[in-house]
Amino acid sequence: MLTVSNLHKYYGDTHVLKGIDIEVKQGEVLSIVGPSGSGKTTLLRCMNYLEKPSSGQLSINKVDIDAKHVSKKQIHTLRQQSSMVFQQYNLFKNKTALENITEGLMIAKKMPKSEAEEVAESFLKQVGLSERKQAYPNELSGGQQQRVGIARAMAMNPAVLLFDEPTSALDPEIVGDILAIIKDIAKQGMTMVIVTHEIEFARSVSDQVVFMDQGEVVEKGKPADVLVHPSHERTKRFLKRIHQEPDFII
Amino acid sequence: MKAIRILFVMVVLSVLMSGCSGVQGTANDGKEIIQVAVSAEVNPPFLRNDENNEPTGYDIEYLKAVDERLPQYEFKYVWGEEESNLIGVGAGKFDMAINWFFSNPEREEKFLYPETPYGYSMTGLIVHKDTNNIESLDDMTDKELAPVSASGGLRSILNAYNEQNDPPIPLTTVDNPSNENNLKRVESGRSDAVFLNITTFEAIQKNLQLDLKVGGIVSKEPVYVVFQPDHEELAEEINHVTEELIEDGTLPELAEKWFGVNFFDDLEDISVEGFQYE
Amino acid sequence: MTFGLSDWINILGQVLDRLPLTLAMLVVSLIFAMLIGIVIAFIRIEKIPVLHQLATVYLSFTRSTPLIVQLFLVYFGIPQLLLTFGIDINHWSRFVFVVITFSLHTGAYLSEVFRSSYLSVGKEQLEAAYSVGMTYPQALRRILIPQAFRVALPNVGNHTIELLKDTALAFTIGIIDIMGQVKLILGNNYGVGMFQIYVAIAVVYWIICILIELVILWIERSQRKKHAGISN
Amino acid sequence: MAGIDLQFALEQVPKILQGVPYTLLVTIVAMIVGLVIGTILAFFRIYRVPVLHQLTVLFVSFFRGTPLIVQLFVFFYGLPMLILSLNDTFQWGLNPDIMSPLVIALIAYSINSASYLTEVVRSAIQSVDKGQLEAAKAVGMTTFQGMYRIILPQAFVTALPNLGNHFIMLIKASALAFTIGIMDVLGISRVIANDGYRFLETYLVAALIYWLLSIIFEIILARIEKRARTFEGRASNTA
Repeated sequence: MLTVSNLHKYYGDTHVLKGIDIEVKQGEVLSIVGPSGSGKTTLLRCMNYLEKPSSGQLSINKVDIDAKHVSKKQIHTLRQQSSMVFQQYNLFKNKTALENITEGLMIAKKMPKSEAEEVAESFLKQVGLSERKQAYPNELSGGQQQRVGIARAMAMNPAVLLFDEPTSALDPEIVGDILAIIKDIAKQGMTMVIVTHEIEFARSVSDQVVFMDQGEVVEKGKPADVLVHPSHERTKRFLKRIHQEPDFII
Repeated sequence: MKAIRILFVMVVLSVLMSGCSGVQGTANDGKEIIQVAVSAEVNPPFLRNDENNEPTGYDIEYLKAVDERLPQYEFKYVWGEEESNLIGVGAGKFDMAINWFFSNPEREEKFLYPETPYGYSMTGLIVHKDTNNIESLDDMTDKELAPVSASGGLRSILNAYNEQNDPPIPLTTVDNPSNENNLKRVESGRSDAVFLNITTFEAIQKNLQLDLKVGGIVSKEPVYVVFQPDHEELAEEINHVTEELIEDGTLPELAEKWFGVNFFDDLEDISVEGFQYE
Repeated sequence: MTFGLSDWINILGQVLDRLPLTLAMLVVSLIFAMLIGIVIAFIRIEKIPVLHQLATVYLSFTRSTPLIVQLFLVYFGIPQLLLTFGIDINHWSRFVFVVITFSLHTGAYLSEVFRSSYLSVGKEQLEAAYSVGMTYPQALRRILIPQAFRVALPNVGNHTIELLKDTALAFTIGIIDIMGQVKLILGNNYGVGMFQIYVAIAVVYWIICILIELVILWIERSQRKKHAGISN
Repeated sequence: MAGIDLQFALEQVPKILQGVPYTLLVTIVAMIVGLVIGTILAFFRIYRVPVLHQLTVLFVSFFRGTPLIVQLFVFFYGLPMLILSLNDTFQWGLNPDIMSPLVIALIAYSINSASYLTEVVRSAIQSVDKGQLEAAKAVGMTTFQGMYRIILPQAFVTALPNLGNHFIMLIKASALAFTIGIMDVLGISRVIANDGYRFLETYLVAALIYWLLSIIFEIILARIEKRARTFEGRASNTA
C-alpha cells in the first residue's frame, strides 16, 4: 500500500533523513515515535510531498515516484492518495467547518455541492460536531478544530491517512477524546501512519511501530517488541525518559 | 514553466503599454495638425477659459486669426501648466506654446522665437496711493517686494536685475502667488510694492478698488510664441502672418478689444525707463 | 471681494462638473495599479531572475522620487524614448499618460501590500490545501487570495485615498480635474478669494475620501465573520 | 533622450544640492513634532477621552483626506488672515507676517505628519501585549511608568518600519513646501530652470537627489531597526 525506500533528505548540508525504508500494508496502522528532532515529522511530510525528498522512492497505492525525476502532475497524483491531519489543525480560516470539508471534495474530487455537503455532514457526525458545522475555525476550540481536521482528511477517502502529532497542541483533557476517534477510524480498517508522542496510544492502536533517532530508523516491529521489550540501547533510553517525564512535570 | 511566467508578465506589460491607438498627425482634410500648448495658469485678458473650459482671450483670438491665414495647418490647443508645456515643446511633444512668453538670450538658445512679438506686456511696480518713493526696481533693493512666482516672465526680469545689480532685490518665492493677497499686503503696508503686469492690475482694480496706484513702469516686454527649435518653417510662416495682422489692423483691433489700448501704436508714448533687457 | 451664496453655488457647480473625470482617473488607475501590484508581487515572491532585480529598482525609484517627476518622465520621456524606435505615441490622450503614471506609482505601493499580505497567510494554509488534493492555482483562488484580501484591504483603502489626492497633479499636464477647475477659477479671478476656495476644495476631497473609507468599511464588515480568526 | 543637456544638468548639481538642508529641515521637524503630537493624540484615542477622542478622529480624517498642497495654501493664506481678524476683534497689534513661509511650512507639515503618525503610534501601542502593562503594575510601577518604561519602548520597535516609510514619504512630500516659497531641492531646481526653460534637466537632477536621500535614509533606518530589535533576537535565542 505504502512503501518508502532509501529516502534521503538534506537541508543544505544537514542530513536529516538517512536512507529510510518503510512498508505499510493495506489496513495497517504504523506509528512513528522518537525524540524531537529525530526526523519523524519530516519523514511524514515527505510522504505527502509537503517536503521534497532529496532522493529515494515513494509509492502509495500504486503511484510510484522517484525523487530524482518527478513532475508536478505526479506529485499532485501522489498527494491525492493520502490525506494529512496536522499538528496545528490548519483549517482554512476563511471557511466554515462544513466548507472546510466540502472544499476538497468539490475542488479536487469535482463532487457536486449537494453531495459534498452530504458526505461532509456524515463525517462531522462521526466526529461529533454536527451542531457546529456553520462555525468558523476561530469560533471552535482546539479539540473541535482537530475533529474537523480529522473529518476533512477522512472525507477525502484517501488510501492512507497521515497524522502529524495530532494531539500535541491540545489540552491534556481533550487528548483522550481525539485519540479515541483515531482508534475508531483504525478499527474501520483505514491504512494510517501516525507520528505521535503518546507511547501508550501507539502501543494500543498500531500494527507496526517505528522508532527513529537522528534521521535513522533504529528499530521497527510489533508494538509489543519495540515499545515494551526494545532490543536497541537508544530505544531503551528514549522509553525510560518518556516514562520518567511525569515526575518532572509535577 | 518559468518561460511561461515571464511571457505572462510581458503580455500584461505590453497590454498596459498599448492601450489606445494614436491619433494621426494630419487631420481628415489633409491639414497638418499643430499642437499648441496653452498655459493653464490663466491670466486674463491674455488668456482665460470660457464656460466650456476652452481657452479664449487675446492669445487665442490672435492664434485663430493666424490659423485662418495658414490653410495648410490646423491648430489644436492643449492645456498644461507652463513648466510642463515648456518641457513638452523642448521634448517635441508640442509644436509651439503660447503664454505671453518673454524673450531672453538663454531661452533663445533652447527655443525658437519668431522675430515679431504678437503683443506687449507692461510690467510695473504697484504701490500704495501715498507711496511716492518707488518708481523703478532700483528703489526696491531695501524695500519689501510681495512674493513672486519661481517661474514665468516676471521672475525672469527680477532674476536678470539681481544678476546685474548689487545690492539685489530681496525676493520671496511662492508658487502661484495670489494677486489679490499680494495687493492687499501692499494696501495694508505689509509689503511695499507688487511687481505685476499693468493690465492684470487694472483688471483687478476694477473689482477691488484698492488704495493702490502704479508707482512706475518697469518694462514694456514684447511677448512671443515659442517654437520647437527645428520648426523654422512654421515659425517663419507664423512670423509673416503676424506682421500682416499688425499691418492690416487686425491685432491692434484685438488689443483694443481685450486691453482697451492698442499697444502696437502707443509704443512710443509709453516711457520705457528703468530696467530693460539687452 | 466677498462671494454671495449664488457665487458659491456657481463655483461648486463648476468644480463638481469635473468630478467624474477625477473619479475616472482614480478608478481606472486603481484597476491597473492592482494588476501591476499583483504582477510585481508575484515576481518578488517567486524571485524570478532579472525581473526580480528590475522590480526592486522600479520600487525604489517610484517610492523615492516625487510623483511630478514621474509624471514628466512618462508624459515627455517615454514618448521620446519610443520615438527613437520609430513608435509615435505623442498623440495619445493625456488621460492615458496620467493613468500610466498613477498606475505605475500606486502599483509599486500595492505590490508591497499584496506581497506582505500574501506572506502573512502562512504556509500551513497552502499545505492544508495540498493535503485535501488541491493544486496550487486552486489553493490560490479558494484559500490564499480570499485570506490575503482581507489582510490587504485596509492598506488598499489607504493607497486609494493617497491616489485620490495624487490625481490633483493631473492638471500639471492640462487635465482639468476638480483641482484644475479650482485653479482656472482662481486664475480668472486674479486670485481673488483664494483662501475660501481652497477651503471649499479641501472639503470636496474630504467628502470623497470619507465615501471611500465607508466603502472599505462596508467590504470589511461583509467579510468580518469569516475572517475574525486571522488576527489571532 | 534627445533634448537633454547633460552638461547643463551636471553643472546645476552643486546649486540644487544647496536645497538639501531645507528639504531635511522640513522632513525632520515634521517627523519629530508630528511624532510628539501623534503620540498625544494616539492616547486620546486609546483611552477614548471624551470629546478629544472624537476631535482626534475628525482631525486625522481631514488631514489624511485632503491634498497636502491645499493644506499648505490654507495655512499660508489662512494664518495671516486669522491674525488680522484677531487684531480686528481684540484690537491687538500682532504682525500678521510674524510667521515666515518657512515657519508656516513647518507648522503645516508637522500637523499633516501628526495625522498619519497618530494611527501608526496607536496601532503600535495596541499591538503590545496587555499583560506587559499588568506585569509593570505588578512590580509596583504606575500606569505612566509602565507606559513610559515598558510599553512605549516595545511599541517603538513595532512602529519602526512604518515610521521609516513615513520618513521617506515626508522627504518626497517636502518638495511641495516650495509652493509657499521654501527653497528646497525642487524649489531651487525650478528657479534655475526658469531662465533657460530647462525644466527637464533640473527635474532629473532633483529626482536623483531625492532618490539618493531616500536610499541613504533607508540604510540608516535599517541599522536602527536592527539595533532596536536586539532584545527580540536574544529573547528567541534563550527560548
